[in-house]
Amino acid sequence: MAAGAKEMNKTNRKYRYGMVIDLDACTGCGACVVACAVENNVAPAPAKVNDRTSITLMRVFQVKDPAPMPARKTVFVPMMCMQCDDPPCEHVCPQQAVELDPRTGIVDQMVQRCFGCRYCMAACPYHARYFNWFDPEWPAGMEQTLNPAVAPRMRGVVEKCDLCHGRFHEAQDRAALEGSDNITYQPACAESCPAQAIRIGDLQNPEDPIQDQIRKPETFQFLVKLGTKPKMFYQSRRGWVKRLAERASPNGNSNRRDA
Amino acid sequence: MRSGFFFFAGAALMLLGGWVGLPKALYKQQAQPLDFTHKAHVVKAEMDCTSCHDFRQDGSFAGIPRIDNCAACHAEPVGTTANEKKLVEKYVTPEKEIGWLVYSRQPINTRFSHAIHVRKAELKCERCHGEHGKTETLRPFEYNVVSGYSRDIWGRSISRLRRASHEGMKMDDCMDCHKEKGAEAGCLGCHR
Amino acid sequence: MFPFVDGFHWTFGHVLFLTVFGIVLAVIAATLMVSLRRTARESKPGRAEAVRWKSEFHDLTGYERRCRHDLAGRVGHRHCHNEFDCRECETHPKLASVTAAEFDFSTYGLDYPVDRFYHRGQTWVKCESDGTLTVGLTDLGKRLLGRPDRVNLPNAGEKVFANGRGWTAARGGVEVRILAPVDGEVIATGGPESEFYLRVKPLEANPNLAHLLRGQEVSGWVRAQLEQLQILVTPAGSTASLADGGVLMEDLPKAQPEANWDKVYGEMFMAP
Amino acid sequence: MAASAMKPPMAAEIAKIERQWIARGLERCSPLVFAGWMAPWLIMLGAGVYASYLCLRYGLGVTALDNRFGFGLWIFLDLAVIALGAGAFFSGFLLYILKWKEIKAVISSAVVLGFLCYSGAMAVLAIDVGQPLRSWFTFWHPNVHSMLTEVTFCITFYLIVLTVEYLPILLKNRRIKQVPSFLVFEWELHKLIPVMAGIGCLLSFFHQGSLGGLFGVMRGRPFAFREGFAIWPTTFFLFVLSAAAVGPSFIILTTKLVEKITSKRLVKEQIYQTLARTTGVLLTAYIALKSVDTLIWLNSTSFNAGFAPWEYYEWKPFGGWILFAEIVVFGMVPALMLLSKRIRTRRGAVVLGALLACAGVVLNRFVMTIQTLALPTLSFDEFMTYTPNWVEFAVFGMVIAYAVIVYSLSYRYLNLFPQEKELSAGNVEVNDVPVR
Repeated sequence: MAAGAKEMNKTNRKYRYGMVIDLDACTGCGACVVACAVENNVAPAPAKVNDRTSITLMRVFQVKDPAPMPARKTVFVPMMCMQCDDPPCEHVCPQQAVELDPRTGIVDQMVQRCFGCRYCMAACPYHARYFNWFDPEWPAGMEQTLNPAVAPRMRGVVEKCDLCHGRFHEAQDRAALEGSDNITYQPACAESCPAQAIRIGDLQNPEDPIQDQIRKPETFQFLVKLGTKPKMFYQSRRGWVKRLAERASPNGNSNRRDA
Repeated sequence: MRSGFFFFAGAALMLLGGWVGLPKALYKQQAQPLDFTHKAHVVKAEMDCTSCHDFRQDGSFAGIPRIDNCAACHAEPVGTTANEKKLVEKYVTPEKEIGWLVYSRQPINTRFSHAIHVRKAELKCERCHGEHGKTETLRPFEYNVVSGYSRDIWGRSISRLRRASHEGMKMDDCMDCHKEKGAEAGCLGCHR
Repeated sequence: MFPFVDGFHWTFGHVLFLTVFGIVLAVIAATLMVSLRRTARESKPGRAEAVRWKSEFHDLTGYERRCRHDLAGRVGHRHCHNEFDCRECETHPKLASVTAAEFDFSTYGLDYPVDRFYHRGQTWVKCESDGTLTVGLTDLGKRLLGRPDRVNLPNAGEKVFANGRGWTAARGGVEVRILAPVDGEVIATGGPESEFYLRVKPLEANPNLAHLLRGQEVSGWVRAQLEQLQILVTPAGSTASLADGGVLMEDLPKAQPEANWDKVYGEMFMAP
Repeated sequence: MAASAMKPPMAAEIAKIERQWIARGLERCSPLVFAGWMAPWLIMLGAGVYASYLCLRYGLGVTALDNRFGFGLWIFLDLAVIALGAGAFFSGFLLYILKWKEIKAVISSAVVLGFLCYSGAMAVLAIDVGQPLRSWFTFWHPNVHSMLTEVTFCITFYLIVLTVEYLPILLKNRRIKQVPSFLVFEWELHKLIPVMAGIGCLLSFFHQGSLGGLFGVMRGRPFAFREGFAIWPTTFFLFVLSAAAVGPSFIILTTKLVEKITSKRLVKEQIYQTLARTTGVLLTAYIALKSVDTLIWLNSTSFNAGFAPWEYYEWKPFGGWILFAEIVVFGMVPALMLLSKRIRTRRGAVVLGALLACAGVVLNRFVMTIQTLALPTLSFDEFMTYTPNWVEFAVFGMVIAYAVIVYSLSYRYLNLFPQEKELSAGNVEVNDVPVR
């Protein structure tokens, strides 16, 4: 048995998936948001829903720079779960429904275990978690279009981006059949982005092309000072966009939308 | 003293009644649409499991074979049994799928990869499905009236104390084997 | 939660959690079990009455729990902590020998013969020459009840226990329990029309009546009772209206129907 | 009796039967008046039950809660009532552990209040979570590192303790105690209540603290995050202390309120003074520590997380005034009022001081829940506000109505204030009557 265990561990290669999002390339088209919803069986929002009660595992923020109107520039920031290496949501969950998967680095949200206390939502600084406020309802016939690789969620539980786990499972199956150890896949957002602004990679693999991207000077992350160690990287060569990273930057940026 | 005796006797009687009656009340039986003999196929026709239950190109498990799979041999009856006649007349000729009731169907939130377990970990089919390939008839499908899950998920033994190694397909059963093999997966390894 | 449940780890945190909450649950369960077991043990008729008295005594106010020697003027403020059972009190024999310097004995016009022993529940005990004890209502008790509508006396052969239920009486729709002053077996019963209520055969040959009031104590006690009665029957906000100096009416409920007799009986007969 | 004779015979009959349930010697209003008092509360309860049904049947979408305000009015309510309900554990601590005998005058009332606060909070939590039927998962698969697990365990166990503590009070009812076994059980349980009080203190200490820890550990929310000792952030200790401080104040307020409504004296003035002084001392300690904690948080903890202190207070309506109100108006002022004997003994000072102290802690709980969630973290995110809708208010009202109804019933049929009997006797303090 011990020998078997050793052997299994050897073949269970570990990953640390992360993503790099090029904000200079992003046009804010929203294809990623749509692809994400379709991939993850997000039920169509009922009429009474607003942007604060709907499920958008991925959303694109429109941020304007502080300059006055004629010179005002805009950037679109796609935001989803940052897959933190030290997730603030994980240790607050009272019943172990959140787990940082040591094999993939993905922060798993176990909707089957979740009882909807929403403590993790309060704890997440990126507001990347969503609660199912309503019973999911698919118009007649639309349930046929559901992605069989992703279970639909019931009302009253918290969900979030799990880096298209269904696609990961499929890649795993493929690799197992091929006898390969190399699990590569594209999440729906990355695949659907017409500007190819979203790229996924294995942060653990020194030969992965993502390493070069991370080392670029224009790469930054949001709210690193909180110590959550996010695995989502953003890129921009524009100074004011980079300064969005922290709330109180030394230059004193103020991006409140008072107007 | 006497009242104490009656109390315990009554309690024992009710427990016994529950023990015997609960499984009957909890599980409902449903007959398979067609009686199928694994034994005839495996022994007489010398087929193995993967002859019918195989993987697709993309690595997903095909599971229960489709009707054209049967049609390959049974376009016309090869034997004389009534069952085979029924197969040909009712399903093969009109190209209608047989609505098999799957004993090992897991709840929708469970993901099980046959590719990983069969190809990578090299588990035998019998490890989880038992000697199903040697059965002569299909036993009736039993399902839990509350959850709708197949009885095989819990296993036939209500107490789960004395059960065969393949019996039971609960999460605990998966976890036991995973722990034993040192192949611990995260929650979303087996959930979706 | 438990080692056999998925998600449990043999880490310090889990073990500590399990231990602490296990202990808490065990203590709660043990407390309930112990009290239930003791309840089963104490639920026998005689014991239950004793416990009832303990519980009721526990709820008496400090004023109501004044020591007999305080009533007699032998000591200053002193409260009883012994459920009025001087038979088991260590201080009682010491104080009983003290004589108050000046004390003017008076029962304020009420009839409290000196040959009797008095219980604080408005009953008296008289030792008869044949060794039996006669139990009756005190003069104040009689006046409080007036002519009772109904009296429910124990049957001959039943046992009564000191500070336990003696009999019950009802007046004006208010039922009140009268405490038995002594332990004994009922051999005969009287009633409101008769001189006495019970005649009992004591459980022991020489009954210890040390817990009953006598002599000077009776005077202080009656005075305190009259004071309390005056407060009880006086409507809130008005001045004392009970006869002072004179003698109490024979039938108090008839004289003062507007008073809360349920409350008065509860206080005066120590039946909360 | 003369008065009751004038009423219709039915009412008199009901009054007579009901009298058998009310402790001897306690004056209670007529059943008709009592029914009139209960009616509006019952309507409020009914509305709340209907709102709860909506939540359970159609999901939490019927509330005004949203993804940003996953915690709203209800969690604020839970935190507030649990802090105020701390009177139960703290008076138990004073009476049974420190042996302050005089606390006996209010202990029953405090236990009932504690029971109501905790059971009410539990009821709201059951509606507040998305899948109440899965609540037991916390016990089956607890994450021992989560403050919420500690809260869940402690509150559940403490509610059991409070129920056990409530039992003897209930069994002392005039009618119930006629059953010999009940009376004996009451007596035996009563003797062991100090054990329950001790356990209650332990549980209360940890869950009052872990309620504070709930917010203090949220690393992602620098407005709430605090550093601390071992696994406990400073809010853990501040919550314990503040709850202990206002517990006695809440007892003062409720008792005074009951006295006002029933126009009776229930507790001797001396006890109010003792409770007020206790609040004064603890509140002073709390405010001192809270001030130090605030300074460390603003200048170090929050600053290191990339959040400048002034940013929190730029947002209307949560300006700097809220910090000032919390620490000075509802902190230092009542602390000094209740600490100084000269001020405390003035007419109305005890009530005002207790009111301010309670309001301060309620405000603190509000800040920790609502303001924490309203403040943005991402630099381009917005400040958001939220207004609870009628469903949330109805459920809120349901808990209040439930508490009032059960407390009213307890007050009517149980002897919550042992001093009531002697204080009501002709409005004379019997102890003061000269004996000789």
